[in-house]
Amino acid sequence: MEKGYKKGVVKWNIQVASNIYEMKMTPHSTRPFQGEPGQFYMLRGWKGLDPFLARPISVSNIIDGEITFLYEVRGRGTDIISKLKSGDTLELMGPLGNGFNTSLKGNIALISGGIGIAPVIFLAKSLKTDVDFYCGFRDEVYCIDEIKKYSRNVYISTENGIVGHEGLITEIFQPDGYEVVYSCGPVAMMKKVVEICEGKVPVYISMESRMACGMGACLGCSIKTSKGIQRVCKEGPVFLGEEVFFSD
Amino acid sequence: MEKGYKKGVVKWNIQVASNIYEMKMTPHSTRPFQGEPGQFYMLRGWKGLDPFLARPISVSNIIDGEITFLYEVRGRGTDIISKLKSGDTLELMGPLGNGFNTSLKGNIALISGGIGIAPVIFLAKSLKTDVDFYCGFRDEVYCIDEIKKYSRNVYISTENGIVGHEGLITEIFQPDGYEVVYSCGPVAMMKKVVEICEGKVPVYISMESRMACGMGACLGCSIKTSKGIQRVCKEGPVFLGEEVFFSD
Amino acid sequence: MINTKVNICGIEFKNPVIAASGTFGFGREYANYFPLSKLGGICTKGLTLKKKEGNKGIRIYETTGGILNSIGLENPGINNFIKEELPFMIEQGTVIIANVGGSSIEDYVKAVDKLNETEIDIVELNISCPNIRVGGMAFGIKSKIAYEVVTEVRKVCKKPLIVKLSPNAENIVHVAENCVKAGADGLSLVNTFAGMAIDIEKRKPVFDNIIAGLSGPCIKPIALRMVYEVSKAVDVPILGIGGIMGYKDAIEFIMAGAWAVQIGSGNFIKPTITLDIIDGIEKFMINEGIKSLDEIRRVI
Amino acid sequence: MINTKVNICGIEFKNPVIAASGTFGFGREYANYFPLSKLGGICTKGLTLKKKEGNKGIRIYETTGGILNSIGLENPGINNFIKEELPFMIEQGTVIIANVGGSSIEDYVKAVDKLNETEIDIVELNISCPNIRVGGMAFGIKSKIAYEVVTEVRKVCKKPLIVKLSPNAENIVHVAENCVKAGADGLSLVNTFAGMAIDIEKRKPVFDNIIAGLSGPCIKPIALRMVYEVSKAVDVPILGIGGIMGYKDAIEFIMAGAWAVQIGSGNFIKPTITLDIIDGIEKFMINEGIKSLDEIRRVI
Ligand SMILES: Cc1cc2nc3c(=O)[nH]c(=O)nc-3n(C[C@H](O)[C@H](O)[C@H](O)COP(=O)(O)OP(=O)(O)OC[C@H]3O[C@@H](n4cnc5c(N)ncnc54)[C@H](O)[C@@H]3O)c2cc1C
Ligand SMILES: Cc1cc2nc3c(=O)[nH]c(=O)nc-3n(C[C@H](O)[C@H](O)[C@H](O)COP(=O)(O)OP(=O)(O)OC[C@H]3O[C@@H](n4cnc5c(N)ncnc54)[C@H](O)[C@@H]3O)c2cc1C
Ligand SMILES: Cc1cc2nc3c(=O)[nH]c(=O)nc-3n(C[C@H](O)[C@H](O)[C@H](O)COP(=O)(O)O)c2cc1C
Ligand SMILES: Cc1cc2nc3c(=O)[nH]c(=O)nc-3n(C[C@H](O)[C@H](O)[C@H](O)COP(=O)(O)O)c2cc1C
Ligand code: FES
Ligand code: FES
Repeated sequence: MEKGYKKGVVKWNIQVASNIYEMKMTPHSTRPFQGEPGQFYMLRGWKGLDPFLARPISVSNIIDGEITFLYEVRGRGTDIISKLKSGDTLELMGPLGNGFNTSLKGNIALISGGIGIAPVIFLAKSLKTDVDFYCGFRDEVYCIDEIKKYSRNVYISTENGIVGHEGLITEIFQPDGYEVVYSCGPVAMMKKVVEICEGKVPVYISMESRMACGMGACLGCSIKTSKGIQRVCKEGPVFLGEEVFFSD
Repeated sequence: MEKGYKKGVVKWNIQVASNIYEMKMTPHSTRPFQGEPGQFYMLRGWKGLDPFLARPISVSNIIDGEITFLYEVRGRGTDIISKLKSGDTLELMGPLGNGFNTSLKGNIALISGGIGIAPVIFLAKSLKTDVDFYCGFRDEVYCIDEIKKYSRNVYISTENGIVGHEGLITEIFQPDGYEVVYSCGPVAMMKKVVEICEGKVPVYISMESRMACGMGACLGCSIKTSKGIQRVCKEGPVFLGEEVFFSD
Repeated sequence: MINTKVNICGIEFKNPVIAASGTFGFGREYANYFPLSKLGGICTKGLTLKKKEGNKGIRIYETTGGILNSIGLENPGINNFIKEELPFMIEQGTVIIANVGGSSIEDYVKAVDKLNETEIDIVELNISCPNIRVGGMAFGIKSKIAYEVVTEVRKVCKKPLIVKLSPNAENIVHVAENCVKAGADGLSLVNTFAGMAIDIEKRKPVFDNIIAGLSGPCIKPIALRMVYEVSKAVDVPILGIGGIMGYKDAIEFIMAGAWAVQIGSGNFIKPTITLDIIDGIEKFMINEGIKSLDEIRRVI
Repeated sequence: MINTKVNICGIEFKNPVIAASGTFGFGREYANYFPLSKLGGICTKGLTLKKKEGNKGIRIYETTGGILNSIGLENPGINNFIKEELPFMIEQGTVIIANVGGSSIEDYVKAVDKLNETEIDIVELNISCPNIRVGGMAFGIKSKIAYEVVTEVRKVCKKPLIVKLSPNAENIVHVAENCVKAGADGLSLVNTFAGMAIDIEKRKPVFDNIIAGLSGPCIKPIALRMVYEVSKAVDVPILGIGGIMGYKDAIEFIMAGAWAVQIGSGNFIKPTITLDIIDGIEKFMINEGIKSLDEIRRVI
């Protein structure tokens, strides 16, 4: 099949928290899946044209050419994907976009909010240096064991206080001592992280935007930055935080 | 669930000839499936709205509340249905329409063409009298063993002559001696059957028409008959042959 | 307590969900699936002065997210409707809207006149069926012609008069304004879009009439935009129609300016879809603390 | 031997499948997926005289069988296009159609003038973008305004001039006739339909601009009808656009009167969809014994 447009076979697709699933896929052909932390695939987990568009989902792990997606069921598309069973096939295109720089050294802080954890786990695993993982959740935590494997320190917050700090993860994060900060999560959280780090540490954030093509052609995902209009799917999804103009 | 609108669970779905499948379904609830020969269900074998409309498929058997559909893959809808696996669920509505009268006695001829055999098998099984089964196929025969169980004589034709008479089934059918003739198949075939029987034996035929609602409300399936406009899904699909005005 | 009631042209609807004309027959078939009293109202199949057999050839053709239909107003005629169908409908305990079609002003006027003495609640004047043409031009395309029909019908019509607009209008806002000027008490929109399909093997249009009417969720974004535009321009109640498949769609139409909504093709996907929509609207109102739909109507 | 070639306004296309404006960028991204030389042609993203940042807020919203977009003509401007993008496009070996947008006649004229001395093959004048409005009214809605724009552009344009029509036109056939009268060498239709969506939780339109443009298979039956009607009325080549997702759709448009087709939203579903369509057209021609598309064009 042509470059970047592939079929995959579901190896397993399991629920890891109330609304969160992890799906592992084997390539349909002999070409292994590829991707760097922060890159994503466009997934179609259904036949026919309803839903119409593919859904962008980050690479959450790659081992031996097999890919893992960690995703939250938010609407129809992810709901359908969550019902795929072992052996089902799925169309997907990727890897797409520019991920996080994984070659940096020194102390690095990773900050995730909710399902924003998906690419950050892969990032933690890929970084060859000491990382502190700050992960915020609403009311249920997941993937903590996995995170611990790759992190020096793990800080957790939940909004209901069931695990770790009660409140937001940005309340317990201090930028001092870090070479760089990487973050993925709700825009409000990332905006806060950028504020906290301003003038102290560079922050790279992974932006979300509604996508049609996923590969830079439709300009549907464009956001405003200090470098001009940029495509989340092509120049991003990872941007230097201070360059992004947050809307609302 | 409300009357007539049900879920079913696929028990098995097997290929019986190159393009022909047989699917057996268990009701999702405790309410058994029902239906008479000639009645049909509207099937949705997919999530979402593409394809948009359900597909009408005849009841091909009912045993212990489980239903069997025998169907040919013609387009997208039947293709998707053919890929359903054991355990998958399906939405379906029925039984719909008026079937064949199964209480008649005496010698009865059944004439099917191609996949038109689906309701006729069930009819053969349900009739409590002697039936001769004339079944025409294009190039491959199926369900013959099943038919033989319920029929006194079985006459087969194939267009390529691979089994039985080489040519059309109407070429070897003679109306004399039958009380009534029941037929389902391509319109051209049924028209021919009606011609052959004219003035000799009453013929009942099962008509096809494109359907939207399947239950008499949209008037999408109407055909012209000597009794006026009739709905294939409601007054039909079984009509007295001489009353139908065949178009083209 | 939430209240889903809406009052349209003096008639009270227990909720804003109405079955659209031509997709619900006269209710009989659906009565097998649920008590029709649950509905806000029912629009009858389009009625003409004389009985009509409808169009020949294929009448239904599936498209992506919708259907093309070329029924051609098959119906028993006004007299038979009054005699055979109306008594059944009256028993159901829901608002009855008689949808009236025609191919001349005279026919419309005569048909509406016959309904005056019946127990129907509202007349919905269908000036927008793409499957019936008058000199190649439906009544709903040009503002001037729409104005004429509605003026004449208004003269005889003793019932509240809702005019059903065509999305094929040259300028639907102008048509709407003209209908109101001519005396319409309310507007419903949209009817089906003129569309077509070709059988490439036969090298012929699928429909004998060539053009057929497109409905279903495929048209929703356009229909919603039209309701929004019309609701900004006129002050009569609007019934929003076009591809409504769930309560979210219904709420969108209400926020765009509709008093109530009609469900058409959705009935074919699930016969009880209207109940799901009513239910969804109620839950949405509860969750959002909305006491009456007045609070969100035309909110944008 | 079958021949998929078509000659449009003196330009030869190796096959009738063209990538539609705004869905294919300048081809760069798709060049990673297949050799662009396989395409009949490429329409560039809509170009304006000056660079444009496009619209704020949500730009893409999924609907049943399609998408609403509110890109707002984000583009690098004609000069940057000529310098940065055109050289790449020329290397690809396919027909280049420069899609030109604008918000005043003057801008259109200046932009087209700049293209005269370049190697682009055809100008496609976009008078139909619902996301850019001039005094609330796009150029493609009224026949008279369309006539004026095309007349002025024609005066300066030395390239073959195709005018891209709006399905929101009051009367698309009249607009088409006026464009031809004003000097258009060809017509392409349709652009997107004005549609909208509402975020019911926020009680606000999804798009900052309120109205956005609907595309995708949902619009196909209407677009096909419009191509059919326009092709009956004018004698210039027509490029058919609207929801084409497979070769069957493409053949339908050709039978309805199109010389070639453009594929827009379909590219988002599968980046190589155009190749599948080219392939399907060839197979159809072989199976049906069609030697040239002339045999089936306008066959109905
Ligand atoms: C680069 C990128 C990477 C992502 N990685 C992940 C991941 O690893 N795990 C995960 O759970 N989610 C991820 N998301 C978010 C995910 O794409 C959306 O949750 C998903 O598209 C929702 O689809 P739906 O059909 O379930 O919801 P619906 O609301 O039904 O979707 C409707 C439409 O809106 C779009 N949409 C809805 N929410 C979003 C959103 N937040 N961002 C972008 N588009 C949206 C959908 O793609 C679709 O086109 C990522 C998004 C982007 C842009
Ligand atoms: C009362 C009745 C009983 C039927 N019983 C059987 C059966 O037991 N087994 C079987 O294999 N087939 C049966 N059919 C035919 C079956 O409904 C069609 O083959 C099927 O709808 C084709 O759908 P598709 O998506 O595969 O084809 P597509 O061509 O993709 O269908 C597109 C649309 O056309 C409609 N359509 C296409 N062909 C027909 C047709 N011949 N008749 C009616 N609508 C059609 C579809 O329902 C759909 O709306 C029956 C039809 C009717 C009306
Ligand atoms: C099969 C069918 C028949 C219809 N018949 C009529 C009719 O008789 N009179 C009328 O005003 N509208 C008729 N309509 C239009 C619908 O009432 C409705 O306006 C249109 O289908 C759009 O709504 P929807 O998208 O919910 O279907 C018909 C629609 C369909 C699908
Ligand atoms: C994201 C997007 C951007 C578009 N941008 C332009 C444009 O810049 N100029 C233009 O003439 N048409 C533009 N269009 C319209 C398409 O070229 C095409 O006319 C329309 O999408 C209908 O075709 P489709 O249904 O195949 O998508 C755009 C369409 C989309 C979806
Ligand atoms: S999604 Fe198309 S450019 Fe980013
Ligand atoms: S399919 Fe609707 S009336 Fe028969």
